Amino acid sequence: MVGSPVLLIAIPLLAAFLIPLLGIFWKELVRIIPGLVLGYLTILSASLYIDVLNTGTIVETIAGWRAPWGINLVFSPLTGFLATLMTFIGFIIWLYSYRFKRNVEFEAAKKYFIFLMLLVAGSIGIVITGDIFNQFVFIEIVGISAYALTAFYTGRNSAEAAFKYLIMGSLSASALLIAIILIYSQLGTLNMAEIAANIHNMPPQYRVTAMIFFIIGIGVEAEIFPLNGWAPDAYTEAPGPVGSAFAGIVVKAGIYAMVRMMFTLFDISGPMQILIIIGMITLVVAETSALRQVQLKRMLAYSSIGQMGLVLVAFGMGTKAGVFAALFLMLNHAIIKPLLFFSGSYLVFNSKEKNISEMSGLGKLMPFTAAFFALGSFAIVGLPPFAGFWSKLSVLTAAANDGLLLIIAIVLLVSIVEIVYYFRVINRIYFFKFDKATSVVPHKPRVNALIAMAILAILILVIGFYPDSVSEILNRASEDLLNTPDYIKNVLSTGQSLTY
Amino acid sequence: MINDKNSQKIVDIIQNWARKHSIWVLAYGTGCGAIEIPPTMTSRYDAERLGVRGAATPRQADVLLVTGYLTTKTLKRVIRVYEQMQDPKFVIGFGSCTINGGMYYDSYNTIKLLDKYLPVDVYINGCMPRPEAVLAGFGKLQEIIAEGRANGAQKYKDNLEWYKANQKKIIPSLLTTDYNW
Amino acid sequence: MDLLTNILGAIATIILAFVVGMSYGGIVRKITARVHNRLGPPWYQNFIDAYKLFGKTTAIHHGWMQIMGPAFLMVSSVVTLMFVPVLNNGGWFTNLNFKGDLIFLLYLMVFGPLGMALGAGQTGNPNSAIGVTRGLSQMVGFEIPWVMALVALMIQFNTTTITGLMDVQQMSGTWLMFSSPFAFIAAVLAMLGMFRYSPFDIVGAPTELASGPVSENGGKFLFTMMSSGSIFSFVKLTLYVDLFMGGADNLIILLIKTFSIYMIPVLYGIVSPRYRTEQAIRFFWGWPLFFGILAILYAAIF
Amino acid sequence: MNIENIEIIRIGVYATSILLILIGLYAVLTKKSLIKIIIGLSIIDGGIHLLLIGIGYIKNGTAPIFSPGFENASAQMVDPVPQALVLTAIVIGFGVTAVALALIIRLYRHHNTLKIDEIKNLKW
Amino acid sequence: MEIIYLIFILFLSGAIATFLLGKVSKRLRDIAFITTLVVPSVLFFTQINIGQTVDFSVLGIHLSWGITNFSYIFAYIVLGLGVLAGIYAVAAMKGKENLGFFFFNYILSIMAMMGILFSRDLISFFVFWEIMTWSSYLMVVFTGKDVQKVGIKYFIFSAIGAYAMLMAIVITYSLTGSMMISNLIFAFPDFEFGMQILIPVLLLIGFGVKSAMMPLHVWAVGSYSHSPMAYTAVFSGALSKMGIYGMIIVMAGLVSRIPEGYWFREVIAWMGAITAVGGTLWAVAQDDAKKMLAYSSVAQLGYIIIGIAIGTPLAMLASLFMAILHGMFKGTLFMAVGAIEKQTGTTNFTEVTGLIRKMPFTFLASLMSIIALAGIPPLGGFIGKWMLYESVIGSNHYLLIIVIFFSSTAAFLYCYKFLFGFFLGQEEKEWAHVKEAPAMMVVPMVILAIGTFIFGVFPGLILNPIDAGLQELGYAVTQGRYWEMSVLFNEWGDTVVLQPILYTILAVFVFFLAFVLTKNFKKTRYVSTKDISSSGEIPKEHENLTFSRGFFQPFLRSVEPLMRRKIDPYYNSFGRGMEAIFDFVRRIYTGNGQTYALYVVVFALLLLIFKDRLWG
Repeated sequence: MVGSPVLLIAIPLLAAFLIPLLGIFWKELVRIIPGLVLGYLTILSASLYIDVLNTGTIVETIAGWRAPWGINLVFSPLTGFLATLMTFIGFIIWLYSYRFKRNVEFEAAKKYFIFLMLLVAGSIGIVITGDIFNQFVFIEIVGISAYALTAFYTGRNSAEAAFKYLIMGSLSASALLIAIILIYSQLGTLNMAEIAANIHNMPPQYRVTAMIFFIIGIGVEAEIFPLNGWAPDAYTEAPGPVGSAFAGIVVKAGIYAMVRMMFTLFDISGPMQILIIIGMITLVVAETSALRQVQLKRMLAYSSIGQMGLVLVAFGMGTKAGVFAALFLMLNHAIIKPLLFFSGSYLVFNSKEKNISEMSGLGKLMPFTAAFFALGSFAIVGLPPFAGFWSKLSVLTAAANDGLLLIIAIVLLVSIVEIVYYFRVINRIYFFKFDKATSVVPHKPRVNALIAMAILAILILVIGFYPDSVSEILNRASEDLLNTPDYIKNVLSTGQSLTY
Repeated sequence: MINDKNSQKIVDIIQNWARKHSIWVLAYGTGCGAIEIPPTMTSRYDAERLGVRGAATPRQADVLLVTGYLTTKTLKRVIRVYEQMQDPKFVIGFGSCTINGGMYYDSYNTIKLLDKYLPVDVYINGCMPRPEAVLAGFGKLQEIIAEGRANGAQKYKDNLEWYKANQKKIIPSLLTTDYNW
Repeated sequence: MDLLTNILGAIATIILAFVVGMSYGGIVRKITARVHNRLGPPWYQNFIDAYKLFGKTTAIHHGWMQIMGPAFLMVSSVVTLMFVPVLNNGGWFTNLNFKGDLIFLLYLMVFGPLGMALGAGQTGNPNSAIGVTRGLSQMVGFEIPWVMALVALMIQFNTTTITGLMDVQQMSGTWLMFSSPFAFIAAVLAMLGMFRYSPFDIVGAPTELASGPVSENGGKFLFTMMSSGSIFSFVKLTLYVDLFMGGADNLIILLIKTFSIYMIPVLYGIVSPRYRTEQAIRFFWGWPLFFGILAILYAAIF
Repeated sequence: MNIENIEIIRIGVYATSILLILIGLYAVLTKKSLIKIIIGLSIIDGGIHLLLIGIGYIKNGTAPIFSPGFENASAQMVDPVPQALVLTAIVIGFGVTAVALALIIRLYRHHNTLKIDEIKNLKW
Repeated sequence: MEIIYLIFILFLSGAIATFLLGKVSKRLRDIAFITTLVVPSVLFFTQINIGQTVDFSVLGIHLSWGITNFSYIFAYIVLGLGVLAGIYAVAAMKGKENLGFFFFNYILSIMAMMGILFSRDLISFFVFWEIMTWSSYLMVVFTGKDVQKVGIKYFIFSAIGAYAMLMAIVITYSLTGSMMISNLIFAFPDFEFGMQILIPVLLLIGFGVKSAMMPLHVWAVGSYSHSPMAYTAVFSGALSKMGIYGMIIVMAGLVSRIPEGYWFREVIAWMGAITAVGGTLWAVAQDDAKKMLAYSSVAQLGYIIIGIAIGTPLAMLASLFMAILHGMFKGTLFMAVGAIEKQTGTTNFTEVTGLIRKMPFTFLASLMSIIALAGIPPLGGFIGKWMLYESVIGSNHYLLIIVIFFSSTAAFLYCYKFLFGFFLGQEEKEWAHVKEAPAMMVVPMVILAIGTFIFGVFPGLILNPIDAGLQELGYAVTQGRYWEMSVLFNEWGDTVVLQPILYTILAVFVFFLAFVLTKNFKKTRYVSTKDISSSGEIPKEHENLTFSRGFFQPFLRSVEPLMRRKIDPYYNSFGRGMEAIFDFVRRIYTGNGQTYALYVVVFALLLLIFKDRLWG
């Protein structure tokens, strides 16, 4: 073992603290340290995850305070999977943004990497913590770093986007706090496992109200429908890698929190109408909004929201197949959307107004970037033999097994809309004439960016051609999510009662 | 073709008989004489009983009926049409104008003597010739066809340069297709 | 020996068709003249014309497709002739009577006009192409009632062969024009177009199109077209007789029947002015179509 | 101390906190000024913090410290967890407010206004 | 290593190799391209046995690949046309940009089609179906013309079809717990009524799109005419047949096994008939050869659909035969158009005339293909049409036969227009420089044209494998009952004996030509098409006398009521309406931060109000 789960949170936090200090000695360290940290985290989480798969869930207690009193970290097949995914995506984002155009200057790079570290730490924290208040804290950490990253560019409207994000984030944090208060006032504990064990003792009115506030509190991060007004703005105005961090890391954490809350905390078994309804509305509204977008990143943002809606629908089925499909979707989305943002932001660089209409003919000038974008689009709309297809297929089979024909139909119809807007962009990139008036001289992506995109692209192809490479992991993860008693047992068994 | 030395006599006779009884007429009706063609062909005089029949295009026609005067403008069309006709082919000059210019004898732009430009087999005199005269003309043509004397086309072929020279005098810009049939 | 008989029989059939077709053509000219109150040419005038055309030189061509055009037409006529039984009960050489059926025949009959159209196209004369388009359009018009009539017969008697339909008439003793009258009416109305007499002579309309598709063809080309046209009209007449009038037991009856049915388009044509193309098409999609539908209903119900 | 009074105090605390939350919401939803919106958010935060404290409140409770001689004090103790939570939440709220104010400065430089209606470059 | 895997690996690696070699050397790329097409084809026809399968599983779903007698029929089309059109493509696309991409997609399409034929389960079927769709889509937009309109339209319709199919697939999976096609067919009669209707409808939408069935055909014309002609040959010839392939499986495997199947058949047959008529009429109206052929393809596919819908053994024979022949002659025609486009730069009938003497072999191939297309004996197209008519008559579809006959007669119009427009008519000075296309383009055309001729006389060569395939679908043996090597029978035993017909035709031809030409041909000389009887007028060199504008105007005027309604505007306005709605929907994101805050509150209130509803 290379370390324990707590390092997953502690190290990036420490790194975030150290980055400006080390930067005094050698400016390049500001860029190198995050890479080392994220690389280490990736290896750490991967090795931990392998252990978990082999031996079983790791529950780590912080400072010797055992559950249910202390804060504990749960590194189970599910959370381990997500944590590994996040660290990996974080590493890829670092690789891509190592010499990202805007943070070549020292100051910018410093800020960027500090907040990126915080973002990753917070997201991992959301996933692996076993304590709802702790989760709240991590959500706030993620929130604050996300506001800061959104406002990273000084010249654009990024402050506006960040401010909207902030308003919604604060409101939802308040709601989350209220939910925590409700639960604590009723059950007197903050430990998820114990809450889960005792949730049925809670009066139903309180339970449902708490759940609603929970949904609102987490919904902002999870981009569910009425709470995702910030998302398009933030995705559009934040730098490309930050967008991919949102899509690949933050949203995943939000969805995880939501699902953990629904499945474990409130122990709802069977289909969850609310998730399905909210997910469907999110999906439909987002995908239809994406159709007429003028800006590429905004389009990607809506697409991202839509995908999250689909994930929620899949989770909402509540069956193992549904959870499997949802996790598969999350995995694919975490791989594909960063690829799209990576390549898309280079396309955006080369247009003056960031509009899709200005990207004509860039495929000739930047063949690799355009090819990666095309690959990503193909994958995300679910064209076989790319990764996205298999997840979409699993969603549909899961839905069909539950007899949700209407949902299948809507999902497929929405997919057509999705195809339309993605293919409009691809057509424009590849088959239109390059126009000097609207596009600036192309910035070719740097080698590190290309490598980052290539890694994601290879992953897409690997999963696409051999989906079984991940199905075992996903199976374990979905079993883990559905198995609430084991979760409770695993967490609570580590703690003996404190004696005074 | 008609005076082909190698061909046998009996075939000639039969062929000439057939030609005599099947006269497909391309009426070049720009002159005033054209008005006499309809009565000739229709019920009253019924030229069809002689085997005379209108042809739509020069490719199918046997007889070029030049009805009346020709001007310098129309001459080249007539020449073109004549040259497009297939052997054996005959020309009937219809009305006085084709013989000597008729009432346009002193006009500056009519062709006075058709025979200088195209080999006329039969002239039908008159201004206008009555349908009876036309029928008589056809009869005469049939007669000389049967006798094998209607060799205008051969004459044209033999004296091509002379004809061409004459035509060139009227129409300097005549586009001569290479005529060899 | 067998082959030789077959070939001789085919040649005899061709000669018969040629002679009868040409004579009919001449007779039609005569009749037309008489209706016009003229004397008209002798009935053998067509032979003279044909012989004269054959004797004319064919000095020019516009390309090999123009030469193939008449060839297509001739092949189509002759081969179609081979498939149509001339007399009942194999009273004449059977040729290829049992080798094809009506649908085959319908398509074979198109072979010639299409080749002819190609030949006409190669000449480059715009009139030819216009004539062809008119002809094809008109064909779409009259083919519908014609096919409806045939389909009515087919479904009524569960056979698609000419010989089969002839046998039906032999056995029942009634002609199909009486047992399925609507089909006969539709077929006869279609026949007006098929023979291209006035008012449906829009293809070669001499005053508009200078004889249309054939306008660049003289001499031997025209001879071929004329003779194959004659054979073709014999084929069509025989087909009508075979299908609707109980066939013929000997040549005399055949001549009488074919001639009498031939008079329908001829006499209708003599007194009619020419239609425009779309008028012609609409004509066929009017009453003939109605009768065709009636025929099919009749056949389907009874 | 009778139970009713405890309940009255408790209800008073709750009511106050809910009132604060509603006031904050009112500010967030209706005031056009960015600053006021942030103030509203802070008021909501305050209300919630009050609520949080309120649920841990015990009349005449002792400080939640185990010390020799008070081994059985846990029944008398004010619940320490909400207080810890509130401390954390206050810190977080402070952080968020700080970020918000920084953003407002940026926005004001950019738009020359503080009206939220006029800061709508990003939409649809 | 299983040969089946090897074939696909060869295709895939060949595609990538071709793409990469294109960056190195053009010659190497061409060689790699041809090799990639030929080697797997040879492997397929020599090494693959019918019934040989490979099994594996993906995501816990059992999948299986293997060829059957039935799919073998289509393999002939795919590989035969694929290789020939590939050879053609090398010459035809010479000098174009981005050829590596073209060849990559080309190979991928061929691979995907083979994959469809190999798939014995619905998932690999769908996967290959989608690969086929997007690779062909990339070809449609390859030329870069109208990509947003035509390309997107194609892809939308393909996606509608594919997703309808996917829905059927997942429903099937949930009902049977298996993805095998055979299981679906086996279990289908036991499904509940709703599913018995829904699954075939969804599948037929999917296949109907690819086979351009009437309400779903609107993509076809633009796509066929916009993709490079070398690919359109495959697109129209082979790719559309995949829709037919699937449709046959649905009609024969599913629909015929339920009592409501009769209505399905009728509806599909009539849709096919409408497709045929509409396609034909619109083809007549076109002035552009590509569009004309595209509409013609739609019409021809209509016939094939009719045959499938009728579903008697004879009709199935007819459909499959027509499918193969359509691949051959339409492939040839598209190739010919491509050759003309390459040599002249345009495909408009009103611009190009009189190429017959310049491109005689192209003309010959086109002529034979057109004769086959028109269904005139003795070429292959006739066999299919004959069988189709006989089956339609034999199955008592009285009105249908009229409709079909109408469209097939009207087809002569555009057939003639094609030949006349390009090859006949006045020989213009503008095209005097035109030369015959390179041999690599001509040879595939001529081979295919000769093929139509051979199959027209010996249909048994094709009907044999078709018969084997049909037996697999549960039909009785048709050999001897409906056909022999060169004899056809209909339901009532009437025959068409093809060989003597051919011999007669040849004999008459030879005799006639000898008769007419030997004596005089040498005296006959060629004159230019300017030397025509034009009322004595001498046409100038630059005067274009060809009649090519408003070619069939009288006809079109008389069928104008039929053509007044076009379906495209409805789709367009529907699309615009949807876009407007979507545009309206996205206004919910007002951009005002306060509104978003309001949404949070409203959402909370809504959840609180409806909490009982939501949690029961």
